[in-house]
Amino acid sequence: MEKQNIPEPVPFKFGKILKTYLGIAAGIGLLVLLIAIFVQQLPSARIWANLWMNALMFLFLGLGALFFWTVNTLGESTWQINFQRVMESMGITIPFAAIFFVLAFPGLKDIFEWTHTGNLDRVLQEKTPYLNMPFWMVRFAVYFILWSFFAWYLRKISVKNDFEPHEKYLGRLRATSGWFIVFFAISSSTAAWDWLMSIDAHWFSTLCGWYIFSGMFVAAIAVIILITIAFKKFNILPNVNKEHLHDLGKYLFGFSIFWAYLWLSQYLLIWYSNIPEETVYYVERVNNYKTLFYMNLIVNFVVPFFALMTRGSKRQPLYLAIVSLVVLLGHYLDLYLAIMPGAVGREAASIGLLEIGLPFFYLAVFLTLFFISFEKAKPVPENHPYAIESSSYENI
Amino acid sequence: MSEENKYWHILEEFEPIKDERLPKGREEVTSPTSRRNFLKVLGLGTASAAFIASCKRPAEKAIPYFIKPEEITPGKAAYYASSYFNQNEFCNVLVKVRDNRPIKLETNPKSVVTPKGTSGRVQASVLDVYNVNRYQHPQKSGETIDWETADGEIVSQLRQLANEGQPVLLLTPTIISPTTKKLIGNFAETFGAEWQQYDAIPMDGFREANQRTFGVNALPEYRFDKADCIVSVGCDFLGTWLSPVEFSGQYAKRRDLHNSDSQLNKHFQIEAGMSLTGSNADVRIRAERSDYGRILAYLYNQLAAKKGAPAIAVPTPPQEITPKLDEVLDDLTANEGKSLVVCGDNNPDYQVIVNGINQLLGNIENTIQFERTYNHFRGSEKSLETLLSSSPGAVIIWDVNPVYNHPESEKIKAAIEKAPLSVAISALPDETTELCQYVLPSPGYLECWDDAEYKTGVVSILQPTLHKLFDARQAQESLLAWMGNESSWLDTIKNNWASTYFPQQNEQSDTERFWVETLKKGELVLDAPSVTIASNPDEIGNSLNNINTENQAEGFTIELVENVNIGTGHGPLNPWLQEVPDPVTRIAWDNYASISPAVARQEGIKNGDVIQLGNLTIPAFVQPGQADKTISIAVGYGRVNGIPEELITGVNAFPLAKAENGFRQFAVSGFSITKTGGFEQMALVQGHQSMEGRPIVRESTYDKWKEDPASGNEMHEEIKHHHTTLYKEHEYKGHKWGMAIDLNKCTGCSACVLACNTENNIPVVGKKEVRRAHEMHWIRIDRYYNGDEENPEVVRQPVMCQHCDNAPCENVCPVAATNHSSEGLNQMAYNRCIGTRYCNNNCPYKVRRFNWMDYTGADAIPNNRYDPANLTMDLSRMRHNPDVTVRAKGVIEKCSFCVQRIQEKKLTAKNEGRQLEDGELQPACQQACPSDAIVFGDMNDPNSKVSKMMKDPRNYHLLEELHTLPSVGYLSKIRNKS
Amino acid sequence: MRTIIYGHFTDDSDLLGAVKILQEKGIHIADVRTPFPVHGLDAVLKLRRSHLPKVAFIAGVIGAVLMFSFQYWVFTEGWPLIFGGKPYSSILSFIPGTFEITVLFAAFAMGIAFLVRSNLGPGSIPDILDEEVTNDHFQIILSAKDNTLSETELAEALEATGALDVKQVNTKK
Amino acid sequence: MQVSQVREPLINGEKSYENITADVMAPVRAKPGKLWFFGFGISALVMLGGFAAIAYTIWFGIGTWGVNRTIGWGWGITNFVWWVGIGHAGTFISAILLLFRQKWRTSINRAAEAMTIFAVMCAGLFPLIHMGRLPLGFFILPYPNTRELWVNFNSPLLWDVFAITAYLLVSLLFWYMGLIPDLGTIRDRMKTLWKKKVYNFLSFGWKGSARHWHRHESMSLVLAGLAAPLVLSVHTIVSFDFATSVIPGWHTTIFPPYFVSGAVFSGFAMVLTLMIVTRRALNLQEYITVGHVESMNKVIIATGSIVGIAYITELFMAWYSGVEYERYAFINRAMGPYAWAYWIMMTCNVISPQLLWIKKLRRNLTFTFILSIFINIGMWFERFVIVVTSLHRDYLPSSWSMYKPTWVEVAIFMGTFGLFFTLFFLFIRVFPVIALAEVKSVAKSSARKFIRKSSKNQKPEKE
Repeated sequence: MEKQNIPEPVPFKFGKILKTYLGIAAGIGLLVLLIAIFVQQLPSARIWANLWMNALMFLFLGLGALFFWTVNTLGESTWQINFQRVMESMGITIPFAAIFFVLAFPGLKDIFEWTHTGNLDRVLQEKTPYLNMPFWMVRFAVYFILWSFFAWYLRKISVKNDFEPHEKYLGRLRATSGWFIVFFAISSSTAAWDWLMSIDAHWFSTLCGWYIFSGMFVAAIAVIILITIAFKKFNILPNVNKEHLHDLGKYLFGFSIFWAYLWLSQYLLIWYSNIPEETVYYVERVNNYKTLFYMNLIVNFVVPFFALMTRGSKRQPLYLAIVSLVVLLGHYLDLYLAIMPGAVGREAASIGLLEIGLPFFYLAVFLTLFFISFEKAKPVPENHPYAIESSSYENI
Repeated sequence: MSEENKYWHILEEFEPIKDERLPKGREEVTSPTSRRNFLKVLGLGTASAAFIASCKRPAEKAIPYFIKPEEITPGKAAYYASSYFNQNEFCNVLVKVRDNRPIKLETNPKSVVTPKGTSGRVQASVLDVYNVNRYQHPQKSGETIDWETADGEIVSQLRQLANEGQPVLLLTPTIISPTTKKLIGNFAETFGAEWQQYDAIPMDGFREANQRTFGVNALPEYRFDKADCIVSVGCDFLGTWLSPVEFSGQYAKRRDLHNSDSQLNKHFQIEAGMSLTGSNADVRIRAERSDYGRILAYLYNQLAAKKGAPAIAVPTPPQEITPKLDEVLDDLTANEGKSLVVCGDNNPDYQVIVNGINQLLGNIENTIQFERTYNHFRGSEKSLETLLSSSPGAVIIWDVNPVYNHPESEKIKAAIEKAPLSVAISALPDETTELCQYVLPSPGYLECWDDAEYKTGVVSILQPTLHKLFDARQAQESLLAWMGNESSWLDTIKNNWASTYFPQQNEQSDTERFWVETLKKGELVLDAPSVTIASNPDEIGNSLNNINTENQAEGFTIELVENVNIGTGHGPLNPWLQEVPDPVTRIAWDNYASISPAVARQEGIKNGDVIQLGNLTIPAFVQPGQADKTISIAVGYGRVNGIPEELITGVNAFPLAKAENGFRQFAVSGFSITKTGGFEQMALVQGHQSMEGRPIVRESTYDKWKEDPASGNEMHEEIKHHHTTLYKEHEYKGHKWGMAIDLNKCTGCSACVLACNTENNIPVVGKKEVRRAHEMHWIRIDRYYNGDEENPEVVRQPVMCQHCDNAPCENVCPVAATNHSSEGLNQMAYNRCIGTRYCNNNCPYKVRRFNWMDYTGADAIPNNRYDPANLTMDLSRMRHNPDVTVRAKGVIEKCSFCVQRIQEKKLTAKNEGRQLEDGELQPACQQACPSDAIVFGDMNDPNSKVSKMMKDPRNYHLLEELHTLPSVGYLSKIRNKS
Repeated sequence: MRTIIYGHFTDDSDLLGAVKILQEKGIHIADVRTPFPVHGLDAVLKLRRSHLPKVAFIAGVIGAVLMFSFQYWVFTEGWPLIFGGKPYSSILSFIPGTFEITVLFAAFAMGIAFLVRSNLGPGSIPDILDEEVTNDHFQIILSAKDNTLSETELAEALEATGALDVKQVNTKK
Repeated sequence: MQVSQVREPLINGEKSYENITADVMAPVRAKPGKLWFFGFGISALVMLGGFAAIAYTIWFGIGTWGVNRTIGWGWGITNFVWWVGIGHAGTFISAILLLFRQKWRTSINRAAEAMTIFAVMCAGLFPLIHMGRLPLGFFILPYPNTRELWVNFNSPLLWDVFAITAYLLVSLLFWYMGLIPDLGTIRDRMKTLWKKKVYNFLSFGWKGSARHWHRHESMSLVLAGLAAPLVLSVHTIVSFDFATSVIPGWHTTIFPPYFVSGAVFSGFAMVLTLMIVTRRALNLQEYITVGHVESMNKVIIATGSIVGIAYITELFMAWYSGVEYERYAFINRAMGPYAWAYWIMMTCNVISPQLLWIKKLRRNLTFTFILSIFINIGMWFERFVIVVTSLHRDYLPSSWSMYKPTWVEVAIFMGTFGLFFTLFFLFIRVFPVIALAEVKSVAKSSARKFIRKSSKNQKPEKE
């Protein structure tokens, strides 16, 4: 086993420089948005769709991280403890995602065909019991209230254990995680139907929910990796060693494959029986978004698959970081493909300044919130009964 | 197609072959029971036909040609014009002969009587020739004897009886052969014999009525094609009445809506039991069987009132139907001279009134014509008087089975047994032949010379297409022999023609030529005789009185009906006919008592519960649209003699019939239902009656259609509009075969099903298997009910493989046994199939059929054959179409669009260096369809009929929303109702 | 003709300790035999990472290429048939087959490589010095040939580490 | 590596390496008892009965089954899918749990893998015998032939051929590679020479050399890495059999992942059924502890709930799709003539596993045992519902029909149980039921009390 001499941890300060950087990034984002509205005068649908897309991405990172943490807790795995706080703080951003969604509400009519009550065809008529504004709003509220609650409460228990250590907290942590997973298992699918599948209102696919989830999970892992590596670099998390990176790498690798597996399952089945009511979704994308459609598969599957196959690759911080970044962008693209063709249509939708610039704003906000929350607690949970295991294990 | 048919013209070739043509001392090729070898070595032809006649196990021995008869081109079919006649079924046909074995009957397009299509029975009749149960030798009380002795003994006894002055009775079915009639005449003279014609279901009431009203004892010609308004009171003219094939054709002409100005007829059916015709009616009025008389009287009186003719008050029919009857009257009066009223009841009084109505409407000479009257149905109640009353010395029973199908069965038995001499001339054993001392085997009609005058002035010839298989002899030949007449039967016919018909025509100058030409055409049309119609209105008065005095029926009325395929008892001998489900009830292999849902509910009866009616025990079947007080039962079942165990099904209902003032009645009142507690699962092939509101059969009304031809079919366009695909469809250059089916024309007669059976060697699986949903038919006729079960509307849809371009079945076959041809056919490679049945599961239309067991004997494993109907015996195998593989156990099969025919015609066209003409090649189903509902052709040819129909706004594809892109199109059904 | 000195321990941590000591003394260890993979032993013995994964990868790639190109050839060159209107080269349909064959190749290539490399296999007769090695003995084997020290010195050294019943044997090869 | 004190031990009682060897090998050493012969005899008989029924089918044709023109697949394919599903636990446990570093797998993976292999063998029978023409079954292999006729690579059934074969072979490899060292152990414990020879042959001459262990470990890891996606792929492809079609109730995109989790669900249930009995019979209670059972139960809740969610998703989408055929298919499932099957499935698969949220029940062996059987009944009915209920009322009401099995089908199904248990009975007599080496390697860290036999004057330095 490689012996590393562990340097003294540097306490994390959310300092000036960092703030200014983030400020600039946010500024760029907003600027781009303003340009898009007033200078380029892009069609409103595209603007709203972009806000919608970024809100979703924002949410995905927090929610994915929360899921990652809870599921590991339940699995009694312990290797994640050394960077658990990263996930905790990411989870904290969930409630703020709600705000971004609300900001995009005025554009719902542009994004969702089914909102055009009055002129709906037979199929959409029949869907109204589920696809109607009031109910949709209720669901929206429920998702966010519960998710936020869990994120906040889990974090609370975890931090609490630092000060007044007690085994009961571990028990409570597990129990709460359990309840979260139960709710998440349902809400992740239904939310995906509400916010993504119903954009192409006629289309339906039972797998859609799980597919979206897998993408979200991979994206979140990518971000966890990036932050963790950064913190390791600055000795904020000195206890994170190659083994942790290796495992995180495995996760990225494995779930990129899992994502590809679901992608294939959905596409192959629809392609195979070629029934119009289903193919309509893919026909739109294969014909009018050809490059992006295949790009999506390359960036999100081919790249991580070959890049992370070898042992060494997962143990090289910089290398791993780069791959994670690529995959992160990949899933942004995946989201783009899920939203734009339905919401904006072929002519208006394209990747322009807006699509590239706007995310900076959201990213900046995300990180700010993250840092603020991370600063508040110890970088590594203390007195975690399993802590010892996390620092002393290795991959064969 | 008629162009390529090589008709028969050198008569000598059918003379029995001389022995020296049989090669001597040749090694015998014994074949295992494999059909293939059998065909290979059995160049059969006349040579081995003779051989078979002489040996017990026909196919075991065979001989290659020594001298090849020049009319035989191995592997090439020859077609011979001939005719089929059986009770109410007459068809001019072309007999398809391969290697001198008739294997299929096809329409004779040159015929004037039946230019389009045949009936199912005609299609199936080819199987009768190869029936293994046929008598093979003359018999005396069970002992085989030779013809000489038989003739000797019979003649001597006949002479003796003649001298003793004891009556000799010759009992035959209705004879429509002019020559035979003459012959029988001579015979009767020679032996002082009495000749009686007997019909199982006589129509003497009709003749009587026409006698009374018009002064002609005749069955007139009904012109359904000329009628804009048809009113049928319990008359199944599309299924079983008088001349169904002919009528179906006429009827279909008026259901054709190919262009906007085409006129749709309006068809009212007033009936108790749901008949084939009733299920096709635009408006079906549900009425009790016992009310027919009143209904007719009501119609007449109302009309009379309008016309100021004398009317006689008669108790009116029930309140609930009178308003509907008034509707009928409006339509009738609106179409005077262009309407037609018919009634199926044999009661002369009813018929008189029908005549009266038609007279009032001025339909006589328009839709009812007396020039070319029908010559069949000569039988009457009197047919058996001699037999029953004055015990005859000798009875010669020729091809009739009164013991089975006459209510007085017991008396007849006694009479026959009492007679000093009883001779039966019959091909197959039946209840009557059992009783006769002498049984003289007669050959099937495909082995006979004969002529037929079905309709006055239209004479056709029957010619043999196969040498007599057994030691059989035509009845006519026997008569000749007994009269000591040396001349052959063929010569007799030829002479008769030379003397009778040759003078009546002026196309041919030479008698021989005349004969040959007629043979080629198969039919000779003479100028129609002119008839003068009398009119005696007081007859109507009498009939009305009779109906007036008719006493009200109490209890349940049982009406005996004829099943479209089974007929009067010939069907049960033919497994093909047995296996075809009834077009209305979709039940095969059985007869049953149809009761109305209401009655079923109150009596607590479910399908298959056995009930007791008088002394008849029979399973009940709940029939939507059945009149409450009427129970319908099909006759023709319960045959026992000469039938293999498995084929003996159903109950004989004939004994219920009874004579009323001299006319046989098939509706009898005064019954009550009692449950026996027994249950019999019937072979019901369609369990579910409703379409579940799915757009499977699309329909609309005539008025709507006139505004928008696409009415009822709007979704076709919508689906086209939503059509998307992830990969572009393949292009089919050259031919692209397609089929269009006009649901407005299809009557559901099932002729296509039987034609398909014959053409494609489809096995018969028997009652047990059909019950287990193992039936093998490649084409089925789905039937759905709409509306209330009291009196639902019926829609039908023939479904066969849709030959989808995006066929779900092809994708999933692991061994590539089924795939798409370059001409758009969904093809099956039987030899490649390993029977995973995956294709079958994946077929949305469920048209694929699996060989669950070794039905055909083509399986490699020994002793596992499942063949209830003995159709895998060597003799029965002679019917097989050599162009179609016989499928082995464990193989999937399905409609192939008759690919063998496609290939054949393509080849012919190629050899003749020309393009295939549209309509030149017809799959068996289209070929046999009497109402021209099925059209097949090349969809790549914009002018072909099929591509025109595909463009018709009524056209749609079954389950088109699945994007399977079928090659079969359906034209929506248009009802003529308000 | 060579001499072999061996002794055993009854606990893995003892073994690890002993190995370290011996290595410090610069004694070359011929072989170590244990009932189960002792954690960290390979690190101490400085065993190179095995090449088996590479074998698997290469075999897998070969399998993938073969299977895919075979299917492609069959549907486009071998005998192009129309199935349910699908294009002749229906790539998606080839994926499952290709995947399975890839895994099959990879797994078996590696399995076989393992056996060959460690010359294990049906019928191979091992040189077993102590049957308890597969039970609870952790055995160290020294060979006089590749050590400068004499047999006795080696034996003593081994004894010193706490090895139990240290023995010497002469074997051919 | 160190293990936190909080963790529940994986091995109860006081154990030394020697004890472990002795305990695990006991059944192989001892003479089989009456009970064993009884069990073995019964299963062998049932198996023969099944084979007779198969012969009957092949001779007289599929017509001897209850399937018909509408329902082309009945019990045959239902059983196939069911058995394949069961065959997923073993490799899942030893591959995926290895990757996830779940140590508790060590005491059950060996038996589970064996079970996997036997189950897959049983499964493999059905696609073969449900063929109409088994003698020509070899057509499905793409062998070179003079007619240059190949197979249809579009067909999921063909994918199955590859998937099942690959899965069976790789599982065998994985299983056997793991067995080699333990077979070595047995060899060295055997007294009689011929047994020694046999086990040496089987153990490929294993001698426990550090180098071999080193390679063995890295191979096992990569094998696990390969097997993990393989496990997913197998049931995914089985699900394709249905999902690629156009039949409502068959064609739905969620099938692949949902079938996989269903498979693991039923597989774990079957492992539990067997383990709870086996640990008693071979008294291995100290190695297969209540803790193990609990961990497995956790997996069962997880997978069971995923399956449940999938059911509901299907149901919802059927309505949401607005396609009348889809909707009818699901209404018919819940209310049609086969509703009883649907509700059995729902109770056994979705409702009953939820009881495991209660820790008491999770750790209660009797309850677990009963539940595990219920689950497998439920999973069988799931496949029945998918195969039969979807087919019997599809698009055209005219060809709707019903299905019920004949004695032949029942006999064949029973026969596969016979086969399965016959093999299992043999297995527990000749091979160690628990992975010796693997258990030993975690013994120190995870045994309740580890007896450390010290070598002389050697005080070990703690890691």
